Amino acid sequence: MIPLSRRKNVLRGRLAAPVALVALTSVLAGGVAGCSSAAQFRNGSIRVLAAENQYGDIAQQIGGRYVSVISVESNPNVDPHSYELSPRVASEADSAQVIVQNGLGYDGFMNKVEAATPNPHRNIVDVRRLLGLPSSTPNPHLWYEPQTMRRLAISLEATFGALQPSHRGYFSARASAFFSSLNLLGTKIASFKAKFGGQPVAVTEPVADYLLQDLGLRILTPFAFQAKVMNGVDLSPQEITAQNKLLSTRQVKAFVYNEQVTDPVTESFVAEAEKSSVPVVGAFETMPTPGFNYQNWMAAELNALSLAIDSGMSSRNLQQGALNG
Amino acid sequence: MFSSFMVNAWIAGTFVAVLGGVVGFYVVLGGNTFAAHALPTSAFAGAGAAAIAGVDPLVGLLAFSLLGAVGIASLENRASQGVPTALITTFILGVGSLFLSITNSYGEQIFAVLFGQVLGISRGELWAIGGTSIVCVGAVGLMSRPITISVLLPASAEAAGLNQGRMKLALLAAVALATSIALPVVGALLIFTLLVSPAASARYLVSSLRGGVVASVMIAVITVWLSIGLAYLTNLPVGFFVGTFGVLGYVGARTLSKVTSR
Amino acid sequence: MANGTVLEARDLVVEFPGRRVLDGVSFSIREGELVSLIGPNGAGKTTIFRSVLGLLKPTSGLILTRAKRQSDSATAATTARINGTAATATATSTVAKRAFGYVPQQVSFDRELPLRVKDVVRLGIDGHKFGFSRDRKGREKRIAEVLEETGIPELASKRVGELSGGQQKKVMIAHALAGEPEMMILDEPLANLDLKSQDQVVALLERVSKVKHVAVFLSAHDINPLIPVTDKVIFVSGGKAACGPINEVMNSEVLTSLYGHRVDVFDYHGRMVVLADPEGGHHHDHAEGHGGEGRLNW
Amino acid sequence: MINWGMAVISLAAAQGTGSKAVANGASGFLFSSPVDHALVAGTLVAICAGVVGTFAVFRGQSFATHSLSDIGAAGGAAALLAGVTPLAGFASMGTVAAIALESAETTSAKDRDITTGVLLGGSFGLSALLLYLASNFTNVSGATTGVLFGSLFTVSASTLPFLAAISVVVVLSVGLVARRLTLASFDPDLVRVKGKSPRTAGLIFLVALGLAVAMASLSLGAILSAALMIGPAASVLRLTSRVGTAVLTASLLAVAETWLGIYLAYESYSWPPNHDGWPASFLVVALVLLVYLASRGLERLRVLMGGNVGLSGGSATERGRGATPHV
Repeated sequence: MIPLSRRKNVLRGRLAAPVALVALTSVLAGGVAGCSSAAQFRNGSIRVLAAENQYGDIAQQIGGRYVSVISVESNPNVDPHSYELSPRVASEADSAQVIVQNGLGYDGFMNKVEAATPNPHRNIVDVRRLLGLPSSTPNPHLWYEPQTMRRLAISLEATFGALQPSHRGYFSARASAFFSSLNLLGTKIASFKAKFGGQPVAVTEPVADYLLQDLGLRILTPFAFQAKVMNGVDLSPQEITAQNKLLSTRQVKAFVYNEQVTDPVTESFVAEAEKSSVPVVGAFETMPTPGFNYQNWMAAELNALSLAIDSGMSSRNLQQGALNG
Repeated sequence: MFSSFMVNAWIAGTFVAVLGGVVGFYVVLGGNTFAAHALPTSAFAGAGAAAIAGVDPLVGLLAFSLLGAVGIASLENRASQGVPTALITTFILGVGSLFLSITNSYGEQIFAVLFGQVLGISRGELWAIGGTSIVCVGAVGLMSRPITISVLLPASAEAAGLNQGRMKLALLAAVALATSIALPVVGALLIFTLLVSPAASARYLVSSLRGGVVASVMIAVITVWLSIGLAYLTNLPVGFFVGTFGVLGYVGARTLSKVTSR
Repeated sequence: MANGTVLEARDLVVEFPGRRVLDGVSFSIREGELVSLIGPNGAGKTTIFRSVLGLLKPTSGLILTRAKRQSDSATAATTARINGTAATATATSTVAKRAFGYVPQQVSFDRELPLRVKDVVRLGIDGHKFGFSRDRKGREKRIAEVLEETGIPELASKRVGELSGGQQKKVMIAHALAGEPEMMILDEPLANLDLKSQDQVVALLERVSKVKHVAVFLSAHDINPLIPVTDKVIFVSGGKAACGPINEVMNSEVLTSLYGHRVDVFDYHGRMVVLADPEGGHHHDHAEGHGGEGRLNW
Repeated sequence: MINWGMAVISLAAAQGTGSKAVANGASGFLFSSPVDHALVAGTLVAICAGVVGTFAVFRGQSFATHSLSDIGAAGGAAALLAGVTPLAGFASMGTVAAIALESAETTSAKDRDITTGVLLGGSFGLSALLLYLASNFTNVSGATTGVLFGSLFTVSASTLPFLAAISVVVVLSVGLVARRLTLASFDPDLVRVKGKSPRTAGLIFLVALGLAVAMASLSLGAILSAALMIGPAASVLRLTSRVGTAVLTASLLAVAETWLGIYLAYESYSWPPNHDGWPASFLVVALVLLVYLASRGLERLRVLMGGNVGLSGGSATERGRGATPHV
């Protein structure tokens, strides 16, 4: 079977090869049980399974010490033909009290696992449903919209509170802390918008589109182009020429690409941008670990964007930084 | 190891193993391995078409894999050596890319329904996979003698009044039906491997037709049981074990037959 | 159709676009007869077999079998013209075909096929039938019988892919015989066999025709191994055929008229040698060009 | 980079119908750098495909050709994990598969397809394991290893010399074993009689095939690769049985199909429903299939017109050996 996938070949030069090899060797040596990064749920706490780690992060921020959060490490972007859930994820789904998933087919495997482990008492938070978006929403990267996380936090606060009423106060305090840091992010977004609103950018995929729109940036790459790259189907030469022209004639102030997916298509545009000295900004599809939480991940993307637009600097990797400032 | 999702996996795995063992035996007997690989691939275009037409993906799946079966059965002959199969497969994939580029929406959403997880099987899907297995195994059983004579002695079959093209189509339609219903439940990897490897190994171990079917089913069932068990113990993908046992079993059976025939 | 006739072909014409392969071929075969269909490559032997088996619709003419009278594509007019009284065209082709046991020319079994000799014979009994088999006992008995008749009972449980060419040919004869046909049709049964296997197969076919009274209709390009057992020869060339006992057909006059140019037949120590005039005269209208060869290859 | 588009001026001119859209398209077509690169890369791959494909089809290895790109994907996954270039993974996995296939001593084309299928199943399993490891122990998000479609127009100029080098290696190594391969396709014993091993030739060929498939899959996408390897060669072999002629015409046909596909992909920008271009993969693959069907029709026509191909056209007289070419 030819792998069917919206993702294409990846050349990951920046991948830490030794780590991977060590992991492979230890698995083959039989040290399998200790290898998975998936932990067991802690006793007595609310068991939360998140399909993506950025959602797991929010659950952790709200639930604090009374929740035990596991994020499915296996990510939905790998070749769906070969991608298989590990038995552990299935059993975690079985025992989870709360499941957070994006929806929109982005993590369709979660629906299967949930159907296989029926549990009427389990709370499933489907972010797409939570936001009341239609199932035909073309851009699935809902978490790049900070308001999404606010809605999720509110929902989780209620869910957790219902599960452990005695800790309601704790959850609402943590939620308030989260909201205030989210507000800080909101302020940063507002000031960015005031300063750079209307500036043109080019992208490859709609990964960070929701954020870019919040920032008031004008995305000059047509959505049809982005959808084709996202789905891994052929771009037409005219589309490529138009995109290259955006870069070579420096019509855009920054070029944003999916940092975690580097295929020949993406690479060719990155090369074009670098050749034309258009600053390049890497947007991460899922939350980079370790060291980031959702807010400072978004803040770091924001910093990278303002560095690009303000001083023409590229940031292919995100700099860790505090949200304040 | 026997929580609800595991029980479902055991049961569904057993169904698929029996299905793969029986249907696969005739696939291998006729050397239709390539078609068994090609037909599930048609699902790609099927899902895209279903999304555009706004119908149930299963309809698109069935329609396109049956279309593939018709194309392969009518174009493939002894002299053509898999060429039509290869070209039809790539063409259907190409059609899928056309559909995908027309929809302009998130592709994964369209295809998420296609990719099964043996560890993610619900009670309802269990009925579907069980029903399909019984229907397919029954149909192939009813056709087993004509299929056998058609693939092994085409000239005699023709002289006995069997239409070669129709027999081939019947077998491929069974494969198409089996794969398009099992694909979204257990995944392409499991289906394809179980269609080919156990039957391929069984040929070396058993010398009679009926024995071949039985051996093929037994090997498939043992492979699946071992794989699910080991996957649970090691937390590695089930498909890895199924694929590995497929190759190991085949190499083992070949070696054994070579050693004993000396 | 006379009593005891198993197959009769009348004025068979087969045209492929642009050429006429059979141009009015008539012959008949009686029960228990061993009939050899002889002719150079491309003369139309396979076309005759395919017409008889119902795999090919003759352009005109009539094929009558005893089991059922089977009309070809013949319109009522053709039928009337040939037959005087109309031959009823009610036969379903399946019924007619079941009257024959067919042994194709080339059957190759892969070594690793899980297929025993028994299985091949069983497929000859009911291999074309859908559904699950009943009367398993009767079938197993029949298999044993047929293997005994064909003289290969010891091969019953052997993998057919591991047998020699001669043995495989016998297995295929057993396969064809298992369906209790009125007539066996064998396409080049002696091709690619060594002399010893040829003798064995010829002896087996003689037993089939004389002991079992099953008509045997076989093709060959060399008459010699078949001379002692052949009751009747049908010689085809250039779309025409001559039918009769060997000495009536295989002589210089008949062959010369068939080929449309001079052909000599010699008896050389009991073997027949057929020589065509190397200068070749003119080709027959529909000959495939084989007529012009210096020495016919049989 | 010279403008390769100029080389196909005549092609485009021949296509010119005078309509405004086409005229605009044609001038842009010739001076569009994605098109230039696609033409060069497509031509290189097509030439390789013609050469390799002729022998692959001739030897009845369509399934192996098709499978090598999937088997190679497992190598791509390994490369991902090891942090090396995917081509290395693709090519080495392809070589391993080639050795395994050739050493399997298969008895018939059918048996070879079955062995290929078993290997393919095994490589899917391996992919599953490697991707599981990759996604559990690395921070790679969008990590897939197979290229299905979509890179024809984004081939970068820097990879072109690389593609050219691989093409030369592939064509030369096939040329080296061509005669022995041809002989072995008719009857392996003919080669053995000469004191040579038909296996060595087969192995060198399969490795070349693996390399060609890896190169084509990574540069043009897996479906274009499979279609170009098999389609043009099969079309040509329907009409000629001379190896030299077949190799040459198959290459030319593959090049022509690629060029026309690229041209249509360019033109399709003005086509409904979206007016943003039809996928080039679809267009080329559709052309390949059409030409193949046409060649079958042509062959049948030749039989009907009284050519000397088979007397009855029936299966009973059809060739027994799989690997012999069509007449």
